Amino acid sequence: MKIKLFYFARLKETLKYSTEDLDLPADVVTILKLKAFLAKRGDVWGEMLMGKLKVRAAINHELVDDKAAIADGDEVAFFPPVTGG
Amino acid sequence: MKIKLFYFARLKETLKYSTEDLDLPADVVTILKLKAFLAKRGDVWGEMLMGKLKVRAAINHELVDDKAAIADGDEVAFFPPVTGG
Amino acid sequence: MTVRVQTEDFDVGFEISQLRKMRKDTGAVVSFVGQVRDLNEGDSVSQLTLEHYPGMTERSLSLIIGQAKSRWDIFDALIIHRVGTLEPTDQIVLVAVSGAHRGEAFKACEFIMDYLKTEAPFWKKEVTQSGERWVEAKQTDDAARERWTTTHESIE
Amino acid sequence: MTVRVQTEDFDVGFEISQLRKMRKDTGAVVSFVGQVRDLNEGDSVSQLTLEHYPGMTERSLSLIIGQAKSRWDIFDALIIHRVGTLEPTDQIVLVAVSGAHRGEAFKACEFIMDYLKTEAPFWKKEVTQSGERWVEAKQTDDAARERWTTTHESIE
Repeated sequence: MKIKLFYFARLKETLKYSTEDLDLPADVVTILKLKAFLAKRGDVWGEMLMGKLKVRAAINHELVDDKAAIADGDEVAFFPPVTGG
Repeated sequence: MKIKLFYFARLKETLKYSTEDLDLPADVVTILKLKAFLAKRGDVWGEMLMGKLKVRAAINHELVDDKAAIADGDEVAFFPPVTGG
Repeated sequence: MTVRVQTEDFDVGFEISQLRKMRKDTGAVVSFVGQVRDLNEGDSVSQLTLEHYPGMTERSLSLIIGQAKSRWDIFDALIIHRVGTLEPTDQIVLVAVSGAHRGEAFKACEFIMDYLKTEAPFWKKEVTQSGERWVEAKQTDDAARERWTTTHESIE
Repeated sequence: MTVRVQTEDFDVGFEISQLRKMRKDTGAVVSFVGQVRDLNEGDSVSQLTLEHYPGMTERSLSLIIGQAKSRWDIFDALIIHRVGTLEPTDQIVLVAVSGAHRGEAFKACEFIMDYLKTEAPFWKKEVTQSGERWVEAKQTDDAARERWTTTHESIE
Protein backbone atom coordinates (compact mmCIF):
# COMPACT_ATOMS: atom_id res chain seq x y z
CA MET A 1 0.00 0.00 0.00
CA LYS A 2 1.54 3.27 -1.12
CA ILE A 3 0.94 6.48 0.77
CA LYS A 4 2.31 10.00 0.84
CA LEU A 5 3.33 11.29 4.25
CA PHE A 6 3.64 14.87 5.52
CA TYR A 7 5.05 16.20 8.80
CA PHE A 8 4.48 19.68 10.14
CA ALA A 9 5.78 22.12 12.74
CA ARG A 10 7.73 20.52 15.62
CA LEU A 11 7.49 17.07 14.02
CA LYS A 12 8.91 18.25 10.73
CA GLU A 13 11.69 20.08 12.54
CA THR A 14 12.69 17.20 14.81
CA LEU A 15 12.25 14.35 12.34
CA LYS A 16 13.93 16.42 9.64
CA TYR A 17 11.36 15.21 7.16
CA SER A 18 8.64 17.32 5.62
CA THR A 19 7.31 14.70 3.23
CA GLU A 20 8.05 11.18 2.06
CA ASP A 21 6.53 8.45 -0.10
CA LEU A 22 6.11 5.10 1.64
CA ASP A 23 5.21 1.60 0.62
CA LEU A 24 3.67 0.13 3.77
CA PRO A 25 3.75 -3.50 4.89
CA ALA A 26 0.36 -5.22 4.59
CA ASP A 27 -0.37 -5.06 8.34
CA VAL A 28 0.04 -1.27 8.67
CA VAL A 29 -3.62 -0.41 8.11
CA THR A 30 -4.43 2.25 10.72
CA ILE A 31 -2.95 5.51 11.96
CA LEU A 32 -1.89 3.83 15.21
CA LYS A 33 -0.11 1.04 13.32
CA LEU A 34 1.55 3.60 11.07
CA LYS A 35 2.83 5.49 14.12
CA ALA A 36 4.24 2.27 15.59
CA PHE A 37 5.79 1.38 12.25
CA LEU A 38 7.52 4.79 11.97
CA ALA A 39 8.54 4.72 15.65
CA LYS A 40 10.73 1.71 14.87
CA ARG A 41 13.02 4.01 12.89
CA GLY A 42 14.67 5.05 16.14
CA ASP A 43 14.68 7.29 19.20
CA VAL A 44 13.50 10.59 17.86
CA TRP A 45 10.76 8.89 15.82
CA GLY A 46 9.47 7.02 18.82
CA GLU A 47 9.61 10.11 20.99
CA MET A 48 7.77 12.22 18.48
CA LEU A 49 5.07 9.76 17.39
CA MET A 50 4.57 7.42 20.38
CA GLY A 51 5.87 9.61 23.21
CA LYS A 52 4.39 12.23 25.48
CA LEU A 53 3.84 14.74 22.69
CA LYS A 54 0.25 15.05 21.51
CA VAL A 55 0.20 14.17 17.83
CA ARG A 56 -2.75 14.77 15.55
CA ALA A 57 -3.21 13.02 12.24
CA ALA A 58 -5.03 13.76 9.01
CA ILE A 59 -5.93 11.49 6.12
CA ASN A 60 -6.59 13.25 2.84
CA HIS A 61 -6.85 16.63 4.63
CA GLU A 62 -9.32 15.42 7.23
CA LEU A 63 -8.55 15.19 10.96
CA VAL A 64 -8.76 11.58 12.12
CA ASP A 65 -8.05 9.59 15.28
CA ASP A 66 -5.66 6.68 15.86
CA LYS A 67 -8.19 4.05 14.78
CA ALA A 68 -8.71 5.55 11.32
CA ALA A 69 -8.03 3.18 8.41
CA ILE A 70 -5.43 4.02 5.79
CA ALA A 71 -6.06 3.17 2.13
CA ASP A 72 -3.76 2.90 -0.85
CA GLY A 73 -2.95 6.30 -2.33
CA ASP A 74 -3.86 8.21 0.85
CA GLU A 75 -2.15 11.42 1.89
CA VAL A 76 -1.40 11.08 5.60
CA ALA A 77 -0.09 13.88 7.81
CA PHE A 78 1.23 14.08 11.38
CA PHE A 79 1.41 17.33 13.33
CA PRO A 80 1.08 18.83 16.82
CA PRO A 81 -2.18 20.38 18.06
CA VAL A 82 -2.87 23.44 15.92
CA THR A 83 -2.11 27.00 17.11
CA GLY A 84 -3.42 29.36 14.43
CA GLY A 85 -5.66 32.40 14.69
CA MET B 1 -40.18 74.95 39.80
CA LYS B 2 -38.63 75.71 36.44
CA ILE B 3 -37.65 72.95 34.05
CA LYS B 4 -36.62 72.59 30.44
CA LEU B 5 -38.56 70.03 28.41
CA PHE B 6 -37.58 68.16 25.25
CA TYR B 7 -39.67 65.93 22.98
CA PHE B 8 -38.25 63.54 20.40
CA ALA B 9 -39.29 61.46 17.40
CA ARG B 10 -43.02 60.70 17.17
CA LEU B 11 -43.79 62.85 20.22
CA LYS B 12 -42.03 65.89 18.80
CA GLU B 13 -43.77 65.39 15.48
CA THR B 14 -47.27 64.97 16.90
CA LEU B 15 -47.07 67.53 19.69
CA LYS B 16 -45.35 69.97 17.36
CA TYR B 17 -42.97 70.90 20.16
CA SER B 18 -39.30 70.04 20.28
CA THR B 19 -38.48 71.98 23.45
CA GLU B 20 -40.13 74.35 25.91
CA ASP B 21 -39.39 76.04 29.22
CA LEU B 22 -41.99 75.41 31.90
CA ASP B 23 -42.74 76.78 35.34
CA LEU B 24 -44.47 73.88 37.08
CA PRO B 25 -47.14 74.11 39.79
CA ALA B 26 -45.89 73.03 43.22
CA ASP B 27 -47.61 69.60 43.11
CA VAL B 28 -46.01 68.47 39.83
CA VAL B 29 -43.05 66.70 41.38
CA THR B 30 -42.69 63.42 39.47
CA ILE B 31 -42.56 62.28 35.85
CA LEU B 32 -46.05 60.77 36.18
CA LYS B 33 -47.48 64.03 37.54
CA LEU B 34 -45.75 65.97 34.78
CA LYS B 35 -47.30 63.68 32.17
CA ALA B 36 -50.75 64.20 33.69
CA PHE B 37 -50.16 67.94 33.84
CA LEU B 38 -49.19 68.09 30.16
CA ALA B 39 -52.04 65.74 29.17
CA LYS B 40 -54.51 68.41 30.31
CA ARG B 41 -53.44 70.52 27.34
CA GLY B 42 -55.81 68.54 25.14
CA ASP B 43 -56.43 65.42 23.03
CA VAL B 44 -53.14 64.91 21.29
CA TRP B 45 -51.21 65.56 24.52
CA GLY B 46 -53.26 63.04 26.44
CA GLU B 47 -52.95 60.49 23.65
CA MET B 48 -49.21 60.91 23.39
CA LEU B 49 -48.30 61.04 27.08
CA MET B 50 -51.04 59.09 28.88
CA GLY B 51 -52.35 56.89 26.04
CA LYS B 52 -51.38 53.52 24.61
CA LEU B 53 -48.06 54.71 23.27
CA LYS B 54 -45.05 53.64 25.32
CA VAL B 55 -43.29 56.79 26.49
CA ARG B 56 -39.86 56.82 28.03
CA ALA B 57 -38.54 59.72 30.08
CA ALA B 58 -35.13 61.09 30.94
CA ILE B 59 -34.08 63.55 33.61
CA ASN B 60 -30.77 65.29 32.99
CA HIS B 61 -29.86 62.76 30.28
CA GLU B 62 -30.61 59.73 32.42
CA LEU B 63 -33.43 57.26 31.70
CA VAL B 64 -35.95 57.28 34.55
CA ASP B 65 -39.32 55.74 35.34
CA ASP B 66 -42.66 57.41 36.14
CA LYS B 67 -41.93 57.68 39.86
CA ALA B 68 -38.75 59.71 39.37
CA ALA B 69 -38.71 63.06 41.17
CA ILE B 70 -38.21 66.28 39.25
CA ALA B 71 -36.13 69.10 40.71
CA ASP B 72 -35.84 72.76 39.89
CA GLY B 73 -33.60 73.37 36.88
CA ASP B 74 -33.92 69.82 35.55
CA GLU B 75 -33.85 68.96 31.89
CA VAL B 76 -36.69 66.53 31.26
CA ALA B 77 -37.28 64.66 28.00
CA PHE B 78 -40.09 62.47 26.65
CA PHE B 79 -39.60 60.09 23.76
CA PRO B 80 -40.69 56.69 22.36
CA PRO B 81 -38.65 53.52 22.94
CA VAL B 82 -35.33 53.95 21.18
CA THR B 83 -34.56 52.39 17.79
CA GLY B 84 -30.92 53.12 16.99
CA GLY B 85 -28.11 50.85 15.92
CA MET C 1 -12.79 55.30 24.94
CA THR C 2 -14.20 57.01 21.85
CA VAL C 3 -17.83 57.97 21.25
CA ARG C 4 -18.83 59.90 18.15
CA VAL C 5 -22.25 60.88 16.84
CA GLN C 6 -21.98 62.33 13.36
CA THR C 7 -23.72 62.79 10.02
CA GLU C 8 -20.60 61.88 7.99
CA ASP C 9 -19.66 58.35 7.04
CA PHE C 10 -16.77 56.60 8.83
CA ASP C 11 -13.80 54.50 7.75
CA VAL C 12 -14.10 51.08 9.38
CA GLY C 13 -10.61 49.96 8.38
CA PHE C 14 -8.97 53.07 9.80
CA GLU C 15 -10.89 52.92 13.08
CA ILE C 16 -10.17 49.22 13.67
CA SER C 17 -6.53 49.73 12.81
CA GLN C 18 -6.21 52.65 15.28
CA LEU C 19 -7.74 50.59 18.05
CA ARG C 20 -5.60 47.58 17.18
CA LYS C 21 -2.33 49.49 17.19
CA MET C 22 -3.04 51.38 20.40
CA ARG C 23 -1.28 48.65 22.38
CA LYS C 24 1.29 46.10 21.30
CA ASP C 25 -0.29 43.48 23.52
CA THR C 26 -3.63 43.76 21.72
CA GLY C 27 -4.51 40.33 20.38
CA ALA C 28 -8.09 40.80 19.23
CA VAL C 29 -10.38 43.45 17.83
CA VAL C 30 -14.03 42.48 17.49
CA SER C 31 -16.26 44.86 15.58
CA PHE C 32 -19.82 45.32 14.49
CA VAL C 33 -20.87 47.36 11.47
CA GLY C 34 -24.56 48.12 11.02
CA GLN C 35 -25.88 48.94 7.58
CA VAL C 36 -29.21 50.39 6.39
CA ARG C 37 -31.25 47.49 4.97
CA ASP C 38 -33.44 47.98 1.89
CA LEU C 39 -36.10 45.93 3.68
CA ASN C 40 -37.88 46.24 7.03
CA GLU C 41 -40.99 44.45 8.30
CA GLY C 42 -41.50 43.12 4.77
CA ASP C 43 -41.53 46.55 3.10
CA SER C 44 -38.83 47.94 0.89
CA VAL C 45 -37.09 50.95 2.39
CA SER C 46 -35.70 53.76 0.24
CA GLN C 47 -34.47 56.10 2.96
CA LEU C 48 -33.90 56.31 6.69
CA THR C 49 -33.62 59.35 8.92
CA LEU C 50 -31.97 59.05 12.31
CA GLU C 51 -32.79 61.50 15.07
CA HIS C 52 -31.07 61.59 18.44
CA TYR C 53 -30.95 63.44 21.75
CA PRO C 54 -27.70 65.44 21.70
CA GLY C 55 -25.91 65.25 25.02
CA MET C 56 -27.84 62.29 26.33
CA THR C 57 -26.69 60.14 23.40
CA GLU C 58 -23.00 60.68 24.08
CA ARG C 59 -23.56 60.20 27.81
CA SER C 60 -25.43 56.93 27.40
CA LEU C 61 -22.92 55.53 24.91
CA SER C 62 -20.06 56.39 27.26
CA LEU C 63 -21.88 54.72 30.16
CA ILE C 64 -22.42 51.58 28.07
CA ILE C 65 -18.71 51.38 27.26
CA GLY C 66 -17.95 51.95 30.95
CA GLN C 67 -20.19 49.04 31.90
CA ALA C 68 -18.54 46.80 29.30
CA LYS C 69 -15.11 47.74 30.63
CA SER C 70 -16.11 46.93 34.19
CA ARG C 71 -17.53 43.55 33.20
CA TRP C 72 -14.86 42.26 30.83
CA ASP C 73 -11.11 42.42 30.58
CA ILE C 74 -10.91 44.57 27.46
CA PHE C 75 -8.46 47.32 26.52
CA ASP C 76 -10.63 49.88 24.77
CA ALA C 77 -13.88 50.38 22.89
CA LEU C 78 -15.19 52.70 20.22
CA ILE C 79 -18.71 53.63 19.13
CA ILE C 80 -19.48 55.73 16.07
CA HIS C 81 -23.16 56.29 15.27
CA ARG C 82 -24.47 58.26 12.34
CA VAL C 83 -27.52 60.53 12.40
CA GLY C 84 -29.39 62.32 9.63
CA THR C 85 -30.61 60.90 6.35
CA LEU C 86 -29.21 57.59 5.10
CA GLU C 87 -29.91 55.18 2.26
CA PRO C 88 -29.79 51.39 1.93
CA THR C 89 -26.22 50.02 2.18
CA ASP C 90 -25.09 53.15 4.05
CA GLN C 91 -23.22 52.42 7.25
CA ILE C 92 -25.11 53.39 10.43
CA VAL C 93 -23.00 52.28 13.34
CA LEU C 94 -19.59 50.91 14.21
CA VAL C 95 -18.76 49.30 17.53
CA ALA C 96 -15.21 47.99 17.98
CA VAL C 97 -13.61 46.46 21.05
CA SER C 98 -9.94 45.61 21.59
CA GLY C 99 -8.49 43.20 24.10
CA ALA C 100 -5.77 40.66 24.75
CA HIS C 101 -8.03 37.71 23.90
CA ARG C 102 -11.05 37.15 21.72
CA GLY C 103 -13.62 35.79 24.19
CA GLU C 104 -13.88 38.94 26.26
CA ALA C 105 -13.83 41.19 23.19
CA PHE C 106 -16.68 39.25 21.55
CA LYS C 107 -18.86 39.48 24.64
CA ALA C 108 -18.15 43.16 25.25
CA CYS C 109 -18.90 44.07 21.63
CA GLU C 110 -22.22 42.23 21.58
CA PHE C 111 -23.12 43.66 25.00
CA ILE C 112 -22.47 47.20 23.76
CA MET C 113 -24.69 46.65 20.70
CA ASP C 114 -27.50 45.14 22.76
CA TYR C 115 -27.44 48.06 25.19
CA LEU C 116 -27.07 50.66 22.45
CA LYS C 117 -30.18 49.23 20.77
CA THR C 118 -32.28 49.58 23.92
CA GLU C 119 -30.80 52.52 25.85
CA ALA C 120 -29.17 55.03 23.52
CA PRO C 121 -31.60 57.76 22.44
CA PHE C 122 -31.74 57.28 18.67
CA TRP C 123 -34.93 57.03 16.63
CA LYS C 124 -35.36 55.88 13.06
CA LYS C 125 -37.94 57.04 10.58
CA GLU C 126 -38.06 55.21 7.29
CA VAL C 127 -39.49 55.94 3.86
CA THR C 128 -41.32 53.04 2.20
CA GLN C 129 -43.63 52.88 -0.85
CA SER C 130 -46.55 53.68 1.43
CA GLY C 131 -44.88 56.76 2.92
CA GLU C 132 -42.94 57.66 6.03
CA ARG C 133 -43.15 55.74 9.29
CA TRP C 134 -41.36 55.60 12.62
CA VAL C 135 -39.55 52.35 13.18
CA GLU C 136 -41.02 50.46 16.14
CA ALA C 137 -38.81 49.15 18.92
CA LYS C 138 -38.39 45.38 18.74
CA GLN C 139 -39.10 42.95 21.56
CA THR C 140 -36.17 40.86 20.32
CA ASP C 141 -33.89 43.77 21.20
CA ASP C 142 -35.29 43.93 24.73
CA ALA C 143 -34.79 40.18 25.01
CA ALA C 144 -31.21 40.45 23.75
CA ARG C 145 -30.49 43.07 26.40
CA GLU C 146 -32.15 41.02 29.14
CA ARG C 147 -29.79 38.11 28.52
CA TRP C 148 -26.99 40.15 30.06
CA THR C 149 -28.86 40.57 33.34
CA THR C 150 -30.90 37.40 33.80
CA THR C 151 -28.79 34.62 32.32
CA HIS C 152 -25.48 36.39 32.61
CA GLU C 153 -23.62 33.39 33.97
CA SER C 154 -24.65 31.04 31.20
CA ILE C 155 -23.68 33.57 28.53
CA GLU C 156 -20.23 33.94 29.96
CA MET D 1 -17.74 32.17 0.88
CA THR D 2 -14.13 33.36 0.76
CA VAL D 3 -11.10 31.62 2.24
CA ARG D 4 -7.63 32.96 1.67
CA VAL D 5 -4.28 31.88 3.10
CA GLN D 6 -1.57 34.35 2.19
CA THR D 7 1.72 35.92 3.22
CA GLU D 8 0.59 39.46 2.31
CA ASP D 9 -1.29 41.76 4.65
CA PHE D 10 -5.01 42.40 4.10
CA ASP D 11 -7.24 45.47 4.09
CA VAL D 12 -9.88 45.02 6.81
CA GLY D 13 -11.96 48.01 5.69
CA PHE D 14 -12.11 46.85 2.10
CA GLU D 15 -13.02 43.28 3.00
CA ILE D 16 -15.79 44.27 5.43
CA SER D 17 -17.15 46.75 2.94
CA GLN D 18 -17.27 44.12 0.15
CA LEU D 19 -19.14 41.72 2.40
CA ARG D 20 -21.51 44.43 3.58
CA LYS D 21 -22.44 45.61 0.10
CA MET D 22 -22.91 42.12 -1.34
CA ARG D 23 -26.61 42.31 -0.46
CA LYS D 24 -28.84 45.30 0.15
CA ASP D 25 -30.65 43.46 2.91
CA THR D 26 -27.45 43.00 4.90
CA GLY D 27 -27.96 44.59 8.31
CA ALA D 28 -24.89 43.46 10.20
CA VAL D 29 -21.26 42.56 9.65
CA VAL D 30 -19.41 41.16 12.66
CA SER D 31 -15.68 40.78 12.33
CA PHE D 32 -12.66 39.61 14.23
CA VAL D 33 -9.12 40.83 13.59
CA GLY D 34 -6.26 38.97 15.25
CA GLN D 35 -2.97 40.74 15.79
CA VAL D 36 0.49 39.47 16.77
CA ARG D 37 0.98 40.34 20.46
CA ASP D 38 4.39 41.46 21.74
CA LEU D 39 3.79 39.22 24.74
CA ASN D 40 3.01 35.52 25.19
CA GLU D 41 3.13 33.39 28.33
CA GLY D 42 4.85 36.27 30.08
CA ASP D 43 7.71 36.58 27.58
CA SER D 44 8.18 39.37 25.12
CA VAL D 45 7.87 38.24 21.52
CA SER D 46 9.83 39.86 18.72
CA GLN D 47 8.73 37.68 15.80
CA LEU D 48 6.26 34.99 14.87
CA THR D 49 6.38 32.48 12.03
CA LEU D 50 3.22 30.77 10.88
CA GLU D 51 3.36 27.44 9.11
CA HIS D 52 0.35 25.67 7.63
CA TYR D 53 -0.71 22.58 5.69
CA PRO D 54 -1.54 23.79 2.18
CA GLY D 55 -4.69 22.19 0.87
CA MET D 56 -5.94 20.97 4.23
CA THR D 57 -6.00 24.53 5.58
CA GLU D 58 -8.31 25.80 2.85
CA ARG D 59 -10.47 22.70 3.14
CA SER D 60 -10.87 22.97 6.91
CA LEU D 61 -11.62 26.70 6.81
CA SER D 62 -14.27 26.12 4.13
CA LEU D 63 -15.82 23.35 6.20
CA ILE D 64 -15.92 25.61 9.26
CA ILE D 65 -17.76 28.32 7.30
CA GLY D 66 -20.11 25.65 5.95
CA GLN D 67 -20.93 24.53 9.50
CA ALA D 68 -21.54 28.13 10.58
CA LYS D 69 -23.87 28.66 7.63
CA SER D 70 -25.84 25.54 8.45
CA ARG D 71 -26.23 26.56 12.10
CA TRP D 72 -27.08 30.23 11.79
CA ASP D 73 -29.05 32.41 9.44
CA ILE D 74 -26.14 34.33 7.97
CA PHE D 75 -25.54 35.58 4.43
CA ASP D 76 -21.84 35.05 3.92
CA ALA D 77 -18.51 34.67 5.68
CA LEU D 78 -14.89 35.39 4.95
CA ILE D 79 -11.64 34.09 6.44
CA ILE D 80 -8.23 35.49 5.61
CA HIS D 81 -5.26 33.98 7.46
CA ARG D 82 -1.67 35.00 7.01
CA VAL D 83 1.32 32.67 7.04
CA GLY D 84 5.06 33.32 7.06
CA THR D 85 6.98 35.68 9.29
CA LEU D 86 5.13 38.39 11.22
CA GLU D 87 5.96 40.96 13.88
CA PRO D 88 4.06 42.40 16.86
CA THR D 89 1.05 44.51 15.77
CA ASP D 90 0.95 42.73 12.39
CA GLN D 91 -2.48 41.41 11.47
CA ILE D 92 -2.74 37.60 11.47
CA VAL D 93 -6.35 36.74 10.76
CA LEU D 94 -9.62 38.31 9.69
CA VAL D 95 -12.98 36.60 10.08
CA ALA D 96 -16.05 38.52 8.94
CA VAL D 97 -19.67 37.40 8.83
CA SER D 98 -22.63 39.18 7.25
CA GLY D 99 -26.30 38.68 7.99
CA ALA D 100 -29.66 40.36 8.31
CA HIS D 101 -29.40 40.68 12.07
CA ARG D 102 -26.60 40.97 14.59
CA GLY D 103 -27.28 38.04 16.93
CA GLU D 104 -26.68 35.32 14.34
CA ALA D 105 -23.65 37.13 12.89
CA PHE D 106 -22.03 37.47 16.33
CA LYS D 107 -22.48 33.78 17.10
CA ALA D 108 -21.28 32.60 13.69
CA CYS D 109 -18.17 34.80 13.84
CA GLU D 110 -17.17 33.60 17.30
CA PHE D 111 -17.92 29.98 16.32
CA ILE D 112 -15.65 30.28 13.27
CA MET D 113 -12.80 31.68 15.39
CA ASP D 114 -13.19 28.98 18.05
CA TYR D 115 -13.11 26.24 15.41
CA LEU D 116 -10.29 27.85 13.46
CA LYS D 117 -8.21 27.92 16.65
CA THR D 118 -8.66 24.20 17.26
CA GLU D 119 -9.13 22.61 13.81
CA ALA D 120 -7.34 24.59 11.11
CA PRO D 121 -3.77 23.34 10.53
CA PHE D 122 -1.69 26.39 11.43
CA TRP D 123 1.29 26.36 13.78
CA LYS D 124 3.08 29.29 15.36
CA LYS D 125 6.71 29.52 16.26
CA GLU D 126 7.78 32.59 18.16
CA VAL D 127 11.06 34.31 18.83
CA THR D 128 11.61 35.50 22.41
CA GLN D 129 14.70 36.73 24.27
CA SER D 130 15.51 33.12 25.13
CA GLY D 131 15.28 31.92 21.52
CA GLU D 132 12.74 30.26 19.29
CA ARG D 133 9.88 28.12 20.56
CA TRP D 134 6.75 26.48 19.21
CA VAL D 135 3.60 27.97 20.64
CA GLU D 136 1.68 25.39 22.68
CA ALA D 137 -2.02 24.77 22.07
CA LYS D 138 -4.18 26.25 24.83
CA GLN D 139 -6.74 24.36 26.87
CA THR D 140 -8.85 27.51 26.91
CA ASP D 141 -9.18 27.20 23.13
CA ASP D 142 -10.39 23.63 23.43
CA ALA D 143 -12.86 24.75 26.08
CA ALA D 144 -14.09 27.59 23.87
CA ARG D 145 -14.71 25.13 21.06
CA GLU D 146 -16.45 22.66 23.37
CA ARG D 147 -19.05 25.25 24.32
CA TRP D 148 -20.56 24.95 20.83
CA THR D 149 -21.18 21.24 21.25
CA THR D 150 -21.91 20.60 24.93
CA THR D 151 -23.77 23.71 26.05
CA HIS D 152 -24.96 24.73 22.63
CA GLU D 153 -28.49 25.56 23.78
CA SER D 154 -27.45 27.87 26.57
CA ILE D 155 -25.09 29.78 24.29
CA GLU D 156 -27.79 30.40 21.74
